[in-house]
Amino acid sequence: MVEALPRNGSVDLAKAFDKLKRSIWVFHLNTGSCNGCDIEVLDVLTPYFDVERFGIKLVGSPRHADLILLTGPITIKTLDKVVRAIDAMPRPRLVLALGSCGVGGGIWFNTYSTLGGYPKLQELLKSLGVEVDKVVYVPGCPVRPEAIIYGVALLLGLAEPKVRYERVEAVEG
Amino acid sequence: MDFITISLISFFAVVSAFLPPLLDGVERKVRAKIQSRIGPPTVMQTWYDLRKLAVKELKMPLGGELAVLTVFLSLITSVSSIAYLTYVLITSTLNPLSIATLIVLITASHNLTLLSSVSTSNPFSIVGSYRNVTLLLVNEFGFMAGFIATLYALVRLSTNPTPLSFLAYALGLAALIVSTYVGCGRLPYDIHEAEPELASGALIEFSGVALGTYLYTHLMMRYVFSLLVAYAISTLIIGFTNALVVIAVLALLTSIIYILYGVVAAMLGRTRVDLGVRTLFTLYVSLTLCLVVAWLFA
Amino acid sequence: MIEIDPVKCVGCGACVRICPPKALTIEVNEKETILKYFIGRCIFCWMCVQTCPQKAIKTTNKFELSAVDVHELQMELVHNTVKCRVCGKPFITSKFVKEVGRRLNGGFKDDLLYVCPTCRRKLTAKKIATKVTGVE
Amino acid sequence: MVSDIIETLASVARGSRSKSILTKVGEVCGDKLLKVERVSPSTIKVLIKADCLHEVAEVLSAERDVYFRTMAASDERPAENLFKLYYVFGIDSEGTNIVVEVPTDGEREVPSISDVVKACDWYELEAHDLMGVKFSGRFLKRLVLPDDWPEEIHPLRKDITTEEIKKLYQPQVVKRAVELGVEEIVKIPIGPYHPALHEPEYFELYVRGEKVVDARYVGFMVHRGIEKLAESMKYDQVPFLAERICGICGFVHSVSYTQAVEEALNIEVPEKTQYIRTIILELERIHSHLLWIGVALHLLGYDTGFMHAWRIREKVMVLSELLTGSRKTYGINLVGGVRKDINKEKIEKTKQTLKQVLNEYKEFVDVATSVPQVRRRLSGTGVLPGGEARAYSLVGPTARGSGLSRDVRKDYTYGAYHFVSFSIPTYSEGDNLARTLVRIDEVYESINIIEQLLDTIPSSSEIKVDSWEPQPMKLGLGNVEAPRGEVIHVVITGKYGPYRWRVRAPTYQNLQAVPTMLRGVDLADAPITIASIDPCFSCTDRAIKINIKTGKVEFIPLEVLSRGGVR
Repeated sequence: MVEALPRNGSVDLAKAFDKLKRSIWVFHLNTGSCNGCDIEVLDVLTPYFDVERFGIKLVGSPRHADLILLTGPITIKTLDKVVRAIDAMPRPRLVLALGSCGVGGGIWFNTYSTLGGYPKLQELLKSLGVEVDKVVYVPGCPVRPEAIIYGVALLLGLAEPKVRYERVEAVEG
Repeated sequence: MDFITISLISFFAVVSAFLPPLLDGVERKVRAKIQSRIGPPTVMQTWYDLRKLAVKELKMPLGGELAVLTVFLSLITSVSSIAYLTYVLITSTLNPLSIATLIVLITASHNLTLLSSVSTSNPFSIVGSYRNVTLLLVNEFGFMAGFIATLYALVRLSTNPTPLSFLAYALGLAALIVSTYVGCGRLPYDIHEAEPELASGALIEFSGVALGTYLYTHLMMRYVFSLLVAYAISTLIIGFTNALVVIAVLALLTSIIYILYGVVAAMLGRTRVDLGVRTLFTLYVSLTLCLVVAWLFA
Repeated sequence: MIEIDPVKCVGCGACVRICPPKALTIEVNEKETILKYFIGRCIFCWMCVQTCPQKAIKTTNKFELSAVDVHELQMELVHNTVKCRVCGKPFITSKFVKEVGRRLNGGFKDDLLYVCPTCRRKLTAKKIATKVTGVE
Repeated sequence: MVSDIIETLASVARGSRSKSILTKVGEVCGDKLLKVERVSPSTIKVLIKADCLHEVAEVLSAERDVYFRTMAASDERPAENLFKLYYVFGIDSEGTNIVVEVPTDGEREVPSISDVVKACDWYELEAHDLMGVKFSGRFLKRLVLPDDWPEEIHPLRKDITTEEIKKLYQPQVVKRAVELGVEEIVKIPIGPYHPALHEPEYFELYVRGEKVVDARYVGFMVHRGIEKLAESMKYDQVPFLAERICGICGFVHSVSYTQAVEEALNIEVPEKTQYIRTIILELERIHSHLLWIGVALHLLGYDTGFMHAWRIREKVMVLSELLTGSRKTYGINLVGGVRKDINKEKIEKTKQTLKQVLNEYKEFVDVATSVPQVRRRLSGTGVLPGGEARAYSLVGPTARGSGLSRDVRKDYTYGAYHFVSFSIPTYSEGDNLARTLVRIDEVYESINIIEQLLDTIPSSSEIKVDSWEPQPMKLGLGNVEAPRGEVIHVVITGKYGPYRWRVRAPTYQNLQAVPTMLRGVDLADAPITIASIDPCFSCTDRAIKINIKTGKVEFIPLEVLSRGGVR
């Protein structure tokens, strides 16, 4: 089991989160996805969508990152590294669970070698003492570039969520 | 030293502190244009990045306390090299001693950042720094040769302008431009930090304030190098005149050179450490040989 | 995402059976039958739209589906459950029974319509046996 | 009688090549050859006893035009109380598949053929891992499953369900980073470590200074258990699963699957369907190659090229959306047909866009290939000689960069490829540049193919067969030339869905040759060398993938090297 690394100093999370709104560095963490979401993530960085417009930048190390773009259903072989990558991030740490796989395990939510989506990972992280400050789930298979950008906006509190839990009674005809 | 000099130096030092991130922002905008993108929202983007890093958590890398310390040391030397350079320019006290001090300050800040990454435990860091050391060994040679030759030729030009001393100046300037370009850590010579497969190489383990400081120092260093080139060029054009004019021209020219370097970098790919060293070595040796020949005949 | 029309849907479960990632599930309990749609697992293949015999499922072009809580991505459509008249087990929705009745145009009598498949088989077997042997 | 057998063999043969090869097989097997049968026009199934498998492999691998294509292990205990291994060899010059069927009871060892057929190495390890088949004469180790997986669980066996596996095995998180001592770190320049690429892949490079001494793929991180999952799915659900094997070349897998089922069940597909499938396949190739070129340039540090490649690619993505309704994982393919028609208006639009793409692409490629660093770092690095490429039965641009003119589109033609004329770019240098140029040229060919198809597409609106009857236990093969090389699916049909479905992605074959390419390469060129096969790890692992840019690195002691843990 992972023991959390010693933490140095304390951070004013609210202040840091406020500063994040103008500059957000993302680390792309593939946990066993089919590559569909991953290439859409790259797509978001390239000329057509160009998220540098919003101050978003892709970085190569979780130590530099503010936000993890998590794709894939988290397979058991990657689990170890995923936990370590998230643990290596400085706080405030944010996670964007992308695609059906990241949100709910996708088409493989119930196979023998996947964990089945970020919610299950979060439980595990909690038990290991690794805290994640904010999570946003972005469904899609693969997730559309527009949806990723919207997800980031939602994460930073710049947009309002448009879907809500609904429970509808069937109308007898 | 009178009051005006002191205030001029401090004014220029403050400008120099704010200018590099701003120039980086402009460079990012320009690069985005070349890549048919829009780029960051404003030229202030790099400032926002640094401000954010300042308030983020600092995760100490394994055995990395020394690394963090050296990053801060490197910032101090970098700032003092700018201040000292300004002092030298304004007071026109360019002599062998001041040149030596300048070179020591600049290379020190350069090498301290390297030391910082060697002292972490991450192999990516170590490989990144190892590469940079290899590159630096060659480049420092070119830098010193170019810097000294240019300054010497400038002095000669101001007293006794001959075509040959002008040639010497041109050769020295060429070496200076190439070596400062490499020293800036720009493509294709940014192999210590940006090999994508090495996950940002030298700075992989830094986070929060340490990363911010490292990046800031890096930008400062780019600025210092551009400043040197700007100085070498502007002195030829305007000579040693009024300090205020010198500073205004310098700031402008430095910015132009900074951006120009950025534009060149956007058009190139990354070299490999053996290829890069070989190219630079050949270039410097031939430039130095030409210089020696030029001097002999002058 | 898809939208399920609460008027047209009868809760037959055809969409649940075809859905490749099992984003549509059906839960039958004593009182109600709940058709659940989890956007977080949907792969937007529209097989359900194509399969639905009632044409109750519509496609939409909404893509801004992000949510802070996974729970927000769940949609539920609640139907009434009908219990088997013989064994008392809950088996299908009341709307489905009505729809079957409508489609069969009275071909089935109510006593068979409200009976679960297992009991129906038993009933039919019994009837045949009664007919053949003449013994109750 | 041996002569009778040879006569039967000759009678099922398709042409002179298969006739002579089958005769040789008959001669070495003698009466160990149990049955020969032609299961489809292009596939011949040979049932032999395990004892003579090695001899058969020797005979087949000695033939110049015979390549090892795939091997599927199937648990047929419910029906026959046997495991069966299907080795698929392809005669490229004739387009005939020879399926060597080997029954085994699961207890007795099957002779390993990886000494004569190098490419078979992983297949045997995988069959051992997932199916519990034992092989004699080789070192068996875990390949696909995690190291702490219980010995006795073989997930693909029919007698164990996913739920049972989940009960027996729960993943554990082990933190190795903390165990790192400072001592080991000193060893780094000679010790091993991992580079990290943008795609999640996991290689261990053993370097001395800046030179790579050896490499090992510690993969199958993306093992998602697809094949097990498919066994619980219906025929029409599997294409969607197949598409999600890989997000880049997903349509390739769904077409391959449907073709395999169609071959097994003898379903005649309308001509227009073939056209539509082929158009989408080629479109996918364009987007995939542009993507690859972009990423390769990015790895070479030429980010401007990366951006421009993706800018052009975006047009292709919009085109995909126009034709299929999705940017990726199109979801339009089903057994027996497709779900979306292409009308006049779309044809016009597509032609226009392709013209734009072609112009922009030409301009871009000219600039990108003239950047000095790109040329210098590509040429002469990651060399793979043609002989090695043949030994590993490499596929796709990787093989074509080493001078092997292999292309499933021509060799085992399918879809609408026989209606169009196109050429196969081949380079013989075998270095990274050759593989890059193959891909660059292929984009032109693909645009050409699509234009030809759009000109001749039938106007009928029949795009799907109305109904078809599944029959259990029929064998079918489906192959498609993916952007990365040939994809081959083996399907054994079941009642409602596939009984056994074996996916073989091109990277599975190509990856085995990467350590050869990497040896002697500079560390800085390792990523581009790995990328030069256009690896698709999610295809290969058919279950998972990871990005190891965790900032932490695991060290494998050098002893592992000597223990044969490294290939």
